[in-house]
Amino acid sequence: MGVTSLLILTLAAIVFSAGGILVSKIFVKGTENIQKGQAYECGVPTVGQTWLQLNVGYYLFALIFLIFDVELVFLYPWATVVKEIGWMAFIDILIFFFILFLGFLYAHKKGALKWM
Amino acid sequence: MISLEGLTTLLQAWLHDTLGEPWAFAAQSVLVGIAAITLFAVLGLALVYMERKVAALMQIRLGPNRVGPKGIFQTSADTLKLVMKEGLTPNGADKFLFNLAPFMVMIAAMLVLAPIAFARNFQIWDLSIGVLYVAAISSVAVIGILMAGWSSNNKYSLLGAMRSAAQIVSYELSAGLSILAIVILTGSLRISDIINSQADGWWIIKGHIPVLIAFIVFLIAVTAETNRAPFDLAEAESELTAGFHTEYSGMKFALFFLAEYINIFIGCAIGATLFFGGWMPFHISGWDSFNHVMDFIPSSLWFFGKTMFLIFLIMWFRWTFPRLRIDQLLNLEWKYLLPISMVNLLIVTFMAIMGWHL
Amino acid sequence: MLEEVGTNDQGDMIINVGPQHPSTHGVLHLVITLNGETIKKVEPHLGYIHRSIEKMCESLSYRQFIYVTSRMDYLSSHINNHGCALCVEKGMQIEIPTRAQVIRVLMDELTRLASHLLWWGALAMDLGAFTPFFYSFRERELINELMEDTCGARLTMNYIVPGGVMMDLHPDFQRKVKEFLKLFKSKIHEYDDLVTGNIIFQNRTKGVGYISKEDAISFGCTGPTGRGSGLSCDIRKLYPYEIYNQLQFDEVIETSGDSWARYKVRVGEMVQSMHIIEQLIDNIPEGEFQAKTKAVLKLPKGDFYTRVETARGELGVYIVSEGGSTPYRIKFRSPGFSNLSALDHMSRGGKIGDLMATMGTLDLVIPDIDR
Amino acid sequence: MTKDELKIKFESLQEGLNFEEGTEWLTIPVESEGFKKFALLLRNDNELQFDYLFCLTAVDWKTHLSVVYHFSSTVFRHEVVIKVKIDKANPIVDTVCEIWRTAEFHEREAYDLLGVEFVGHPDLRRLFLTPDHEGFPLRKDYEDPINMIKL
Repeated sequence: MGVTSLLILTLAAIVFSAGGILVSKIFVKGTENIQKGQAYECGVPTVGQTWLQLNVGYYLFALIFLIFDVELVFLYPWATVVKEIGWMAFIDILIFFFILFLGFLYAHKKGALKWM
Repeated sequence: MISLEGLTTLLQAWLHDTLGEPWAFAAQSVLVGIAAITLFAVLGLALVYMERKVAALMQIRLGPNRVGPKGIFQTSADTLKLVMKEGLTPNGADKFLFNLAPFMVMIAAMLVLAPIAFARNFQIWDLSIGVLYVAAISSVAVIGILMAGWSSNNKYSLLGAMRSAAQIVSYELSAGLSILAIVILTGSLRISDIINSQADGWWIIKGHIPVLIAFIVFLIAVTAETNRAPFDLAEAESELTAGFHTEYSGMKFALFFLAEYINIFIGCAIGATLFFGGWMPFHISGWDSFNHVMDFIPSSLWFFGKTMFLIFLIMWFRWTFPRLRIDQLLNLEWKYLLPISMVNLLIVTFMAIMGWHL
Repeated sequence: MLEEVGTNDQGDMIINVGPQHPSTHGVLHLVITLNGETIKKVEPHLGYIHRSIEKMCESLSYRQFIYVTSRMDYLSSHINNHGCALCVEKGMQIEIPTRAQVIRVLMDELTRLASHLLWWGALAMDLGAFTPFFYSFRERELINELMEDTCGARLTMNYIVPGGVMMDLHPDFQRKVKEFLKLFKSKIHEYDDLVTGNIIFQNRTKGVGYISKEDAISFGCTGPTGRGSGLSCDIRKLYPYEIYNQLQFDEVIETSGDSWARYKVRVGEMVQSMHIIEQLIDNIPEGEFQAKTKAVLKLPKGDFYTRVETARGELGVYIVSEGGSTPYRIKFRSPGFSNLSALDHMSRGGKIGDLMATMGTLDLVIPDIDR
Repeated sequence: MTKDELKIKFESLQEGLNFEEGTEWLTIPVESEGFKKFALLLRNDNELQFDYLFCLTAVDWKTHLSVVYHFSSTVFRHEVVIKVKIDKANPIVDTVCEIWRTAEFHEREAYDLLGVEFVGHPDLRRLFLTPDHEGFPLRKDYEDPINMIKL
């Protein structure tokens, strides 16, 4: 069906989700209660900022992922033509992986893969 | 089950004859939308029911058995209950993002349906980069989860979202690498080409050990990407109560819940397509009469059968294994799965060039 | 209490776990200081289920107060009763008939087995595996039925009275226990298959929640927590009461001091309890099940202390008597209380997931801590 | 060491100790002054080595309070009971929680329920009761008009 199908599917998802939420809005009679709006923290009120700077550990993984994922995208076109090109493609990928592996070793040595 | 083969072409021809070009297209679009929504709803209900029955099977108990025969309406009743619940938004939340998050997750789940071949000639859009498209869109869901966790203004949610982000992006890599193994063997990113390349035997059978390894890595990565136990750290209930969806209630929670199951279905459908030949019946080259018998089974049955088998495997994992710790989870990916799948890719390349896979 | 909750200057996150949390097994409230996912401090806030049992006991007679103690550590309620009864008997110098002693020990070990079974399932659940819970409850249910037959209750048995036990065993008791043992032996390998041998489970528990032997002594860790650190602290071996000195059983000791060691100790104890029951079940002597005692018990002036080994460790009962029919002051040294005090020490530097594993292997029962 | 040997050992260690009669374990009443030094002696003396404090509690004797310590040695397996007599109006005793770390919680409990002030305790707060609670429930003169059980 082509690109329009994506539009249709997006619309379908929105209609489905919004429909569900709307239906429940119609049926549900909400009650007012101050306690209901509080953040859940095992029944004890939260005090202080939730949106605080988190440890860098989470972000390091995101960064390394970014590097690897971009490399991975380069592999897709390569993969479709491997069989036609033959041995040249194999040597190419060996070099490619070698560089990638060096980067991986570097990240590993720097301790970026150690969870903080 | 009625065969879906050729249904689309028949319908398309009929619509063209009766309505004319522009209206036929509009009618088609509406039909596709309705079909997708129905699929969503039915799959959600069926998979939740299946999960509960599988859990009961593993746990020496009966599972739902009150609402309807064998409890098949239990999930419908649960959904009804969730619809009747008030959807709360916490006071300190970022209301816009908080309400947007379930939509993001649902849209991501819905969009991945496009290139999946449910039966012979039954596919919404057979785009030329089908596999790449799936890999790209399926990781959009993490944005929804991150949004949900961040906007809730809840510490558990935040931690859950952070974990989930680190986890999903990590496992994306080995999932991608194991998909690439099949792409190398097939030489095409188009889903229909990949399925047709398995007409003389599924890759899992004729691809030898490297494909088997790729399949196992893929299965682990799918389990991790859909936040399922033993990788359900984003919603680890014994640590973070409910993780990123702690603050969600009512229908918005139901949407997250549904999206999780749809994502499992999609992951397993892709797995079935890549490694088990999608709708392709079980063929052995040379055994013509056997292949003919296999062809009698409708292709949609083949597809759903294989997908359900993979879903059963993933449910089996969930009810057997304890949860990993966050650092162990990332170690598993970066120190084991990623190197293994890289080496495996090299072996597959070697195999493809030598022509051993034929 | 609440002012401290929030964040501090170093950007650490301060987060509440409990009182209403899936893995605190009750109303324990922990305030955790987190840096990323690493725990910097764990501070227990207690008292949500404090009933001041010690104060209540001061106005109850020596026969009555025993039943209140069932509500402390409700998973080994029979052993709590046992400790209290022993203390009263020590004060009164009552000789207990052998049959009563054997029945008490049998029930003790059944209770320990039931308690460990529940712990086993709950620990797996803390680590994210649901299924083991159902397996352990399948066997635990049989023990509960045994208890119900004889004691009339499944959880708070209240079967022990000063001088013996309340009534004789149910006629079917021996047969049912033997049936249970036979079944349990055929099922216990499932436990190893499901949990012990699981590589994820081993990784989650090995090296987690470490406490050295010296620290274990200093923190007063007893029971499987102390024995997991290589500390010999089984009261049944060190200070035998009833007929424990005539029985053949091993004190299970592991030396690695982590959650895995505590797990191994408890699983080993299940087997040892089974051996004890096997030795006794065919050798229950005939005779009285209760010694003749006065209607109103009066302890002489002085203080009395007894110790018993519950499923969680050493339970001490300290009675100060002024010679009246009620205790002047009573103190229960509960095992969970001391074990909990080591939680902060054990979980520092670990992850949140580690905290759950540590808490799971400490086997905390909150009413035991709060009393 | 047996009870009698312990008695001789203690007499040689410190002058002027008296012992309670008719108890299962050696029971030594001491004054609250210099208790910390005495406690260190218990822990560090090579022949005593009381490394395990298995019970710490307090008793309200109406005229005064006494803090009761039950010590045991995991090396020699002998026990001793120390009773520290303290004034009810000014219930002060030195903390032992840097010697036996289990005392940290037990002392907080004794403070919470009986109002014994442990000097030098790092974190002496209410353990079970709310911070604004008045009175100490396990004292004999504690009155609570709502929640008391009286026979």
